[in-house]
Amino acid sequence: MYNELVMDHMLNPRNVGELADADGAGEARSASCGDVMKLYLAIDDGVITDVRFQTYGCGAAIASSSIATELIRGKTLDEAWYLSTHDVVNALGGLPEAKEHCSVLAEDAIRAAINDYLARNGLPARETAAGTCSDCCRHDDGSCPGPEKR
Amino acid sequence: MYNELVMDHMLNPRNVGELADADGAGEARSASCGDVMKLYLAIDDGVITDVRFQTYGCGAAIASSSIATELIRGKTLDEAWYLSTHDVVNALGGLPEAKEHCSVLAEDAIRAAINDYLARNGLPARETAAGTCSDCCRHDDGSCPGPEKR
Amino acid sequence: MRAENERPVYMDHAATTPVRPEVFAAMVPYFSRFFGNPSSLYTFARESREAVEEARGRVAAAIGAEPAEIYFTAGGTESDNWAIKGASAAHRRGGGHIITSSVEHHAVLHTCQHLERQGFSVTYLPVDGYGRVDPGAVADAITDRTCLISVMSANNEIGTVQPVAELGKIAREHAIPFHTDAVQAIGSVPVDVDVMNVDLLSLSAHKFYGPKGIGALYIRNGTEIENLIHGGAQERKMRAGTENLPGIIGLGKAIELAAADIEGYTRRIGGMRDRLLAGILDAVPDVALNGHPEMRLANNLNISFRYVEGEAILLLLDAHGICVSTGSACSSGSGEMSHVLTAIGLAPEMARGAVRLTLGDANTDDDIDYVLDVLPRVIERLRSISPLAPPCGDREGT
Amino acid sequence: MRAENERPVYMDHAATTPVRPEVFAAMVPYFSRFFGNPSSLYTFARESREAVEEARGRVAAAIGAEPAEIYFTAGGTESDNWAIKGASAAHRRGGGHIITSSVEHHAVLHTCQHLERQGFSVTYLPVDGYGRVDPGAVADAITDRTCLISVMSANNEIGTVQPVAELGKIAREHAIPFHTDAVQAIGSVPVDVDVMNVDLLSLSAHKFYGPKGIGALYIRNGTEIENLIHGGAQERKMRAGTENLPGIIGLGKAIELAAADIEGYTRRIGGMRDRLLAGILDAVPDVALNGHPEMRLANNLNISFRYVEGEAILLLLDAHGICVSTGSACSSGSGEMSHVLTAIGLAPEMARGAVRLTLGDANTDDDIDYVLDVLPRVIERLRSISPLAPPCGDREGT
Ligand SMILES: Cc1ncc(COP(=O)(O)O)c(C=O)c1O
Ligand SMILES: Cc1ncc(COP(=O)(O)O)c(C=O)c1O
Repeated sequence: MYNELVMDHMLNPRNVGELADADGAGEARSASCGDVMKLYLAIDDGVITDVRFQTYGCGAAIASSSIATELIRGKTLDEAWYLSTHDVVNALGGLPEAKEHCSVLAEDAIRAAINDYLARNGLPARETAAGTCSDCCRHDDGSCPGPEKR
Repeated sequence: MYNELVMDHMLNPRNVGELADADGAGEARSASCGDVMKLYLAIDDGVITDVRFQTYGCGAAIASSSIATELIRGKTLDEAWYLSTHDVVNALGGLPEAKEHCSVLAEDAIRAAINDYLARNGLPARETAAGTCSDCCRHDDGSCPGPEKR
Repeated sequence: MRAENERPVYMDHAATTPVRPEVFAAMVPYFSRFFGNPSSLYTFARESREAVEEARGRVAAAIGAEPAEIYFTAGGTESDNWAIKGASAAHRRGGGHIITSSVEHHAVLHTCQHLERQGFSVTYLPVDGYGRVDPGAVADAITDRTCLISVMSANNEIGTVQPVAELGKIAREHAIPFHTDAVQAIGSVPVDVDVMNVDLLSLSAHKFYGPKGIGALYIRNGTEIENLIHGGAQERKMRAGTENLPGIIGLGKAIELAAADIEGYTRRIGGMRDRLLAGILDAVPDVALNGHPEMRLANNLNISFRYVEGEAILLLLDAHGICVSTGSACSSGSGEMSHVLTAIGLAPEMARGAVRLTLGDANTDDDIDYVLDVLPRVIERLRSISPLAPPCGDREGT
Repeated sequence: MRAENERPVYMDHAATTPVRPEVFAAMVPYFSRFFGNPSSLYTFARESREAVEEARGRVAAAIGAEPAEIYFTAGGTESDNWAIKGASAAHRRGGGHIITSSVEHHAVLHTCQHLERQGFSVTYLPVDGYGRVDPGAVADAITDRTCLISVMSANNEIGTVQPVAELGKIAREHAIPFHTDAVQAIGSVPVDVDVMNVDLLSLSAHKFYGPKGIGALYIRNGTEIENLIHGGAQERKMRAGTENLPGIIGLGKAIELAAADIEGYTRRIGGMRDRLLAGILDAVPDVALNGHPEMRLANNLNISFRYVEGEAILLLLDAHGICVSTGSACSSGSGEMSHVLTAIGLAPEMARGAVRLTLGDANTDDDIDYVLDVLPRVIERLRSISPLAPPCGDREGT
């Protein structure tokens, strides 16, 4: 049911663990299925220089977490913030339809970790309220406008 | 679906044909399925000494006709009159349930031939009206009381 | 008479066919080796899953459909039940009205009668003397409550091919879902769901040298239909039950073979059939071919022998090792007269004297010769017992 | 890790089983040689007809029934659908009320939900922490509109065996037809329709080393039931459709073998199962066995691993060639939580960490050793990724 890339990230997840001296850390939980992801970021001059994660969840959740860490390493906070679940699913070469919602976890954890970093540095939190991609995708209505339209 | 005895009577029917100088002849038709049987009797001193038949109908009809001619040969008119469809079916070792009604034809033809004989000899016809075995069996309600109870 | 141990001369291919060796060979690995449940997630079951999808693709390709429009069932009967009950429930308007023909298989007719007991009304269209439905009659029968039209592609008793494409066009114009029972058509006439304008199509593997107990229902994308069998999420939640894996593989292989050689098959079988018919007409007086002279399945002969009864013919032929049927196999033994022969207006005595001979792979030219030797004698024999037949000398042609 | 080409260690026998060689051998002649339609009248079809009746006799003998009480279907799902829809329609009183349990297979539950949409009301009885229905609760749930009680013989996920005989007795006292889904029970526990007081019983061949796509419904003489599949006169006019001849033969052979060796089979399989359980409990902390410790099928283990998710375990085991399932195969991939584990009151995090290992003929003592080697490492691995698991040193037992 999963493609080879997903299976590879599932069986050999990249960047597993914690960062003792993380600059930002965030946790995301899926209300619907109980998946949990913790993300740790090392940030230098607005760029993510290192990243670790821990995930409790199905194969899709673990693989999404793993590839998301690869996608945001070396990226600016802005780029990372706008990493959508679509990007994650695309990078994995697709997920079964019933499993697409699992990739939302990574997006949520990234935003939580970035906001944690902002808070630690006395900066205002970014908005993750309704209307953002994260939300529309979580609601699975396929109406995500993409970052440029937001 | 038919047993071997039925098949034998079907494939090698006994007493097929006409009797040119029959003492009595009768025809029976099944209203429900269109089967037709003609029966020719040679009668000597109240005893059936020879018999021939022609039947249009399914395997069960032909086999019933054939065995019925065997059963009445050498019998008195009275015995032949009371030959029931049950006797015919039993003599054949049974018929499929859906086919049991086909044996009624023989009973009807025997009675018609006997009444024809009686008429030719100026004797009153016997009753074949409602209430006789022939009728109850034709109606397939399994309520035939057997000759002794009639 | 033939020796006891000789193989029978099988001329009942419309009842069922033997599984082709290539089909059986394709099925074998899926009983005990790649036996995994296609719904399971592990790699071992991938072989099953992929084989099922490959088979689905083959079925789709054979009838011009998309793989996602093919749903596997346990056979033609389940497909017919599902199409008719499921689509008429989903499209019901008001009381619900179904149009079908009076010559359908019992799988359609008895299902429609069941729905009548549930409050639907059903129009059973008459047919002409050849068994053809008049497209005009379908158009006239449509009401604003009509929720389904179901007319078979080809008849199982007399082989008559229906003007399905025309009927489908009318249904489409009225936006009414159109189902066809193509159980007898697959492999014998080209079947394409777009050309035929059908929304639902039933097929059954054992009629074209596939295994018994497996069939499919084609459901055009967008056609609403309720489930018939509820349970697990198999077949995209449309038909529950662990997939009949070897059956599905066998269906896929059989339909691929059947669809690939319709022309060669019908030429081969049709040639034998025509010779058989000519020989019978030549040798036996007082006979009539039932169904359409040309618009009929290449394998089908349905012939009425006046003065004799079909079952009796069947049994005498059987004694010579020849397998034929009277009417459809299903109603054999029930003693009822064929509803199809009644619908084409046959007089009872002709309907009762009808025998169906359906040719197929199992037959050879020798078989034709053999039947042409035996059948006339069997008819002659039965006529000699029959009180209806005129004495020999009086008969036409003798 | 094992070599790529090694056979998988198959521990998902509750999902499906391979066809036994003897069963396959019994089926083979009926595909292409004795392929006659059992409903046909000629001698050639007698072999088919007799083989079907012999198989019917074998099924009957295996469950203590009369041959005339056995009807062949396309599998457990169709049998469940037929029993529930057919009997509740025939026995409907007033609105119609059905009693079932909350741990039934989807073939029962989704059918009941369908009937709710048709106006029936359904009581889904709760179960205790082991998954057992309380007979007292059944008695309490009965109303004067109750037209059917349906409780499975043994659960497919957690293997819990129900007190069917007691339930059947209560049903009988109230003259309500009683159905049991014995799909998982056949071959693993003695099944006798009289001892169990059942009127309707579903079974499916592929769960006991028979072929997929064939099952049966036992209908006690005198139990009223409407048809599910309408059409031809097969199965004494109760279930239409050309008989799945090889499937029926396979079912007959498989059930004969299964019923003949329940004791030996369960001793063999149960012994391996017990060793596997002991080994897992020994090697892995924070686990719990789901279902009843004794009143469970001999082949079944359902274990919750805290802090990790079942599908992830399944995939990692699969990478080592071990085939297991999470919940029932049907709901795999749907992401929904098992209704059975929910019904026994498992906390979500334990329910999500559940894995089912079901043993069978395919397994050897080596397989047990192998799983006991791999599984603990897989769990350890996943826990090392999990944010929920306490750091290694803090864990119970390490
Ligand atoms: C035209 C037609 N429809 C439906 C069926 C039913 O198919 P099955 O017996 O495979 O269920 C048959 C054959 O029996 C048939 O000839
Ligand atoms: C308890 C139970 N009932 C019913 C079924 C359905 O049987 P089948 O898949 O053969 O239709 C299954 C298995 O899938 C089962 O385990």
